[in-house]
Amino acid sequence: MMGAIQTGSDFLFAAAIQAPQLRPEAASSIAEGVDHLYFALTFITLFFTFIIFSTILVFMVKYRRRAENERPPDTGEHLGLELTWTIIPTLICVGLFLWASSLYFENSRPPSASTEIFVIGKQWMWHIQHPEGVREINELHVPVGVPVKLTMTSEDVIHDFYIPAFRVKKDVIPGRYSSLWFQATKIGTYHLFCAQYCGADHAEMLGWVYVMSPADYAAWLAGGVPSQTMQQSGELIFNKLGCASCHLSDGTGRGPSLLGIYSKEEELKNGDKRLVDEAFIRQAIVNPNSVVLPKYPAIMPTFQGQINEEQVLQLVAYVKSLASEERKTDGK
Amino acid sequence: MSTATIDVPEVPTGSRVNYLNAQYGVKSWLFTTDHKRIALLYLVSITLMFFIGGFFAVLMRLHLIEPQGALVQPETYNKLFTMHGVIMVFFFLVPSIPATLGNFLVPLMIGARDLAFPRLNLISWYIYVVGACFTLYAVISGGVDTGWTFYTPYSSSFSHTSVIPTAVGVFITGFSSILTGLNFVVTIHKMRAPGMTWFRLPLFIWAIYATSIIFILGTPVIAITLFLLALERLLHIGIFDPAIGGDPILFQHLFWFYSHPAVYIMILPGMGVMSELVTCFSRKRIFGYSFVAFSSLSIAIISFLVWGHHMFVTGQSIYAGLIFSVLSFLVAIPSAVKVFNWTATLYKGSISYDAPMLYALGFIGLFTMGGLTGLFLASLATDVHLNGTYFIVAHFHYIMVGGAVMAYLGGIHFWWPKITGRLYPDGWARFAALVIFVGFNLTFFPQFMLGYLGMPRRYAVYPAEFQVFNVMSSAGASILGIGYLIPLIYLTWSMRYGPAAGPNPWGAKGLEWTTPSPPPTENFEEIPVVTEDAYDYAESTVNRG
Amino acid sequence: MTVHSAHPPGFAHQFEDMEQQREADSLGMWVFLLTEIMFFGGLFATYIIYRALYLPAFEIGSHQLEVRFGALNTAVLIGSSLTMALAIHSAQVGKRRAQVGFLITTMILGAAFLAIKFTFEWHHDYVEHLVPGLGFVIRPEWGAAGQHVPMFFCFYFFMTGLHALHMIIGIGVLTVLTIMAHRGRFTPEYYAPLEVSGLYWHFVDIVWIFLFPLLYLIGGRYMGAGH
Amino acid sequence: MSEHIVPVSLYIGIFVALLCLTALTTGVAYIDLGAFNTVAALAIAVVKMLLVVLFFMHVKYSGRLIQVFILAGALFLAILITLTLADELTRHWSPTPTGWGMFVPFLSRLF
Ligand code: HEA
Ligand code: HEA
Ligand code: HEC
Ligand code: CUA
Ligand SMILES: [Cu+2]
Repeated sequence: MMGAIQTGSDFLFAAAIQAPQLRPEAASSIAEGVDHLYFALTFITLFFTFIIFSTILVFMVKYRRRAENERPPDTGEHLGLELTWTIIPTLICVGLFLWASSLYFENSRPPSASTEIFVIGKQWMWHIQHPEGVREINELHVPVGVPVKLTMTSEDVIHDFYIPAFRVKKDVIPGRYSSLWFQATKIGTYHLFCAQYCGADHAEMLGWVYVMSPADYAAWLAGGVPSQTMQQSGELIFNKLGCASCHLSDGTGRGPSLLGIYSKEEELKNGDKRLVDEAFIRQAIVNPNSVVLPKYPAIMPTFQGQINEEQVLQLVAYVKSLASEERKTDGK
Repeated sequence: MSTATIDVPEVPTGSRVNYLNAQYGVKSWLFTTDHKRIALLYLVSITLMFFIGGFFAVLMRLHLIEPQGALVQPETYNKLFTMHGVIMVFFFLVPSIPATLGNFLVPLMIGARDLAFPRLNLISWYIYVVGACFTLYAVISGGVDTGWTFYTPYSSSFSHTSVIPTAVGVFITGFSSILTGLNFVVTIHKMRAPGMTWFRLPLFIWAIYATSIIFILGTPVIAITLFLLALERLLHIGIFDPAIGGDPILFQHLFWFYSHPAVYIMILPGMGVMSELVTCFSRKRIFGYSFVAFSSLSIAIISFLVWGHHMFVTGQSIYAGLIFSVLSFLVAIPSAVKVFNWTATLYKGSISYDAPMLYALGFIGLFTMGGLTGLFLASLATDVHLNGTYFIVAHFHYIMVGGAVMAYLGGIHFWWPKITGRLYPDGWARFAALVIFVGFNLTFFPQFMLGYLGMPRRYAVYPAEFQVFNVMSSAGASILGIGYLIPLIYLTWSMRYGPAAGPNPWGAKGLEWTTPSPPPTENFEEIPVVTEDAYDYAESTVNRG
Repeated sequence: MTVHSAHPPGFAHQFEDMEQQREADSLGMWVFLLTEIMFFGGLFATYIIYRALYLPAFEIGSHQLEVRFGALNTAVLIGSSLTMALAIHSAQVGKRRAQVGFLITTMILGAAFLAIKFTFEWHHDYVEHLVPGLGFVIRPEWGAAGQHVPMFFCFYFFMTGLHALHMIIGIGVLTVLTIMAHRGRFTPEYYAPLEVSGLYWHFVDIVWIFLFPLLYLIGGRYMGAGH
Repeated sequence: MSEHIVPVSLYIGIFVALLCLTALTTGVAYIDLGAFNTVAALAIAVVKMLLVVLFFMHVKYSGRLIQVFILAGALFLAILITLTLADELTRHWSPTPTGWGMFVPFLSRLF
């Protein structure tokens, strides 16, 4: 059965590639896999629709009422049949579930060496900032063939970052980071949509994704004339807000040293183990009480309301960069 | 024959006292406690709401003919789809079959004089009307623009429209559903005629029973959720507002805890109608009675376990996502069992093509397509691409319009002679069924294409490359709209001019067909004693022990 | 086939006999209580999640409440449940005077509960600036957790308020029942309204049985009551 | 009437038991049991609820149907709470899945 589905979906897939207006452009490393599953599902749908429709048609013609007082025989019940049409769909469903879920796992695991880009959704536009400090609005420039990871948050309501050609989508939620990754495979220009209803101009919250060759991308970045990298902006805020007064690099301050904490696993006071990622660092800044460390008192004040999402992102970028500066400090 | 059901002499309508002519005057309707009259009150109000909701749909489709929008401002468009969704779901489809056909038929089918709590039944209708008035007030006072899903924090802190009146309206109607469900459950448990055992019940009753379970267990949760939403909006208590530490995703959990089961509220009664129609028009016992009966119950129960499949891309935990995905596949199985059993019932039957049967066959096909496209969405990897696009819109219209509304119309056509005592012109009815089928597919099939190509839903304007499919869809919607107007006309006509129907024009089984048409106020002069199984069409069947 | 010539009091036409009617009434009330469970359940689920997220704030909030009033009110409500049960018992054995007496006691206990709630607790909270939306003051001694204390009080007022609303409705129902009982409408054969309202009253009691530990006893009191 | 008549003495007994449990739950709150304070408080509340339901509400003496309905209510309430928590409490767990192997830490957390 699975084999038949595979062949059928391959056939549909081949046919769809012939008729490009029926298939959205496939420009990322995961698009083919998703489309394969999509066509398998289409095949199953067509298959069962065909079976049901044709059986009904045949019966309708064959057993049409021929006389007003006709009394058809009682066909009784049939346990075997019932079991057949319970078990076969169940097996198909289990197969689909396994296929779809493992594909989903694969698709949601970013390769470790990804370029990182930050996205802030705001009614009704996308603010995008590259680590190098270049900012853009409603446009996203990415190099081809390089995995890109987006860290996203919203300043107001829930939005959704959707690039159909890449088959990726993720809600962008206020008060929290969500992330998404892709690797573009084709140079070109693709739609960027907001796919979660967010108010009056939801339909205009769209933009373009430009996939460029690495050389073009480098040139584009250089032409952006950023004043500072995100990390530098973050360092400025870090000093201005007095974070450094508690977080001394040698760990003697009132707070823990932040050197090298990124991507480490922390054990919290309540026993939870948490990976220190962007979301964790953000949480430590805006709601420090929810991530208290065992050896420290819960004295870190919240910075919620004092800095906007962009500044939080810059702080996060800075704290992350402290990981790589560790060696530098050691050398001193 | 082994029936002990009463032979009713054929009396021409008009000369006999029935529930319609027992009393006259507006007051006799507004203060009635007769379940049959209350069913008609619902029928009128629900039809009205359907046409209001449909009117909004027509405006939307007209607007979308042009990529830049042909008709209204984006703000207005957002209000259109919100009010379309709210009215169609909460004020039309949720009450549709249960409150009209259910109200009319449950006592008749189980051999009771009325529902267990007739006054409560009338109160339910008034509650419905009050809720509808609130929502219509919201429409008049400027509309709402949150989408029918009311997602926070947009609805709680950002929208400037009449969110609270709408939420209050939906909240109030919720109690109408709850009380209706309560009434059905008690009636089905306690008021069955002697001999009417559970496994002799018509499958429509099983379906209504399963629906009532969802009414009872699900609706209170949406009530409290909307309550919290209104409170949040009024006082900014912070429960859903991330700025104060609230979790906006929690709202989605609570919302879908009701609203997913609610989609089965909309389809289960339709499935019940289907079982009645398929058996009657093929003159066969249903194939696999107990499988169809229990699949209704299992759908009702499993439906409470899958709500998270609406939240796969919201940043819901992946672990929870997996659980919800596998359970969503599971809920598809009982539906599959039903479809196969209906098809098998036709085998060696004596099939006639009266109008209700055409609707029934349309239902089976369109529901199959709608349901199977649900599997695309239950699959995690494909849902990431399809979520929030027109694919979703197409999926649920295939089930709700192609399935549930078809079943509703089929049911209305089937029991119309019983309800009014009159026949409608069969030719027109078949013609309308055909127009609706064609118009429907033309409207919604292109939306699958649009969704896969990536067109997001709730878009007032869209990139020009999507125009062709949108125009096809709009064209289909006008055909569909006309298709819905035809039955409205001939059914109204038949109430006055239709020929008298007689107690059982289709030769159907079931206690409701043993009463005169229209039935007398007390339903049965004497409570019948039931000695045969449901759908005992075969002449040869003798009492099976 | 049953022929019902003489209608017993309170008999409704759609039923076959009194027994069927009584069973339907009681089942109907139970089904209604199911909906109430889910209604409060949505609220409890929300509560549990925020409690897990902001436990320190919830502990602080809880410690602002007076346990003795909570415990006293629990006792009062349990007492009213007892008198309610006894009122039904009196109807079952046909004691009219006792019925009326117990019903009135139930109402008085219910009213006492509300009085304690409103005057000693809510009013006190208002004076102490603990009502969100009505001049809530976040106290510095609560420390960093203080910013989420209003969330606790939102739940506190919403849950106890919804409970109080149910009590008020219950007292209204009891008033009608007392009048009916006084007129001798209930007999050992027919007391369904009494029984059904009793179920409702006990249910409201159960809700409080959970609200008490969930609101007043969070994180224990051993830290030294009151901050 | 088929309704069971419960003797007054039983009602009084239940009442006294409920009062004692109220005192107990209040008392336990003043002893430091760590996380078990919550467990104890809820356990006592459940016992109290059962007493009220079984005796004051006569469920001990009523038919199977009503008992099934009550259990159904408890079941669906549990579904609502557990599945919502299933998301809220696991959101922070390994945000990037590593294939089916990720269920190993998942299961190890449960036991
Ligand atoms: C009556 C209404 C109704 C019904 C019955 C269904 C039934 C189903 N729905 Fe649908 N759904 C909606 C109404 C409905 N839905 C609505 C309104 C939305 C969108 C809400 C919004 O966001 O606005 C939605 C959205 C929706 C989503 C969320 C998508 C998203 O937002 O990303 C998902 C995901 O899993 C889903 C799945 C399913 C499944 C698996 C079924 C299953 O129950 C279907 C079962 C039926 C069949 C499978 C067909 C018959 C079977 C056969 C012929 C045999 C062959 C079968 C197999 C091989 C299994 N639906
Ligand atoms: C029971 C539910 C139900 C029903 C019956 C319908 C019926 C229809 N729906 Fe509905 N729809 C929803 C439930 C339903 N819908 C929901 C829940 C949403 C989501 C809302 C949201 O996103 O929040 C939605 C969204 C939705 C959209 C997507 C909007 C968007 O995302 O931007 C569209 C677009 O085409 C649409 C179209 C239609 C059409 C053409 C019909 C037709 O079937 C209607 C046919 C009826 C008539 C046409 C009326 C009768 C005739 C007249 C009044 C006479 C005049 C007309 C003519 C002469 C043409 N609907
Ligand atoms: C008053 C002292 C104080 C100030 C000021 C302060 N912190 Fe902290 N910080 C702490 C303490 C103490 C902890 C230990 C955990 C806790 O209590 O939340 C901590 C924890 C953290 C952590 C988590 C560390 C880990 O290993 O998990 C991060 C990240 C962090 N702080 C960042 C910042 C940033 C950024 C700022 C400035 C905007 C800042 N802190 C300001 C005291 C402080
Ligand atoms: Cu942003 Cu839609
Ligand atoms: Cu769903």
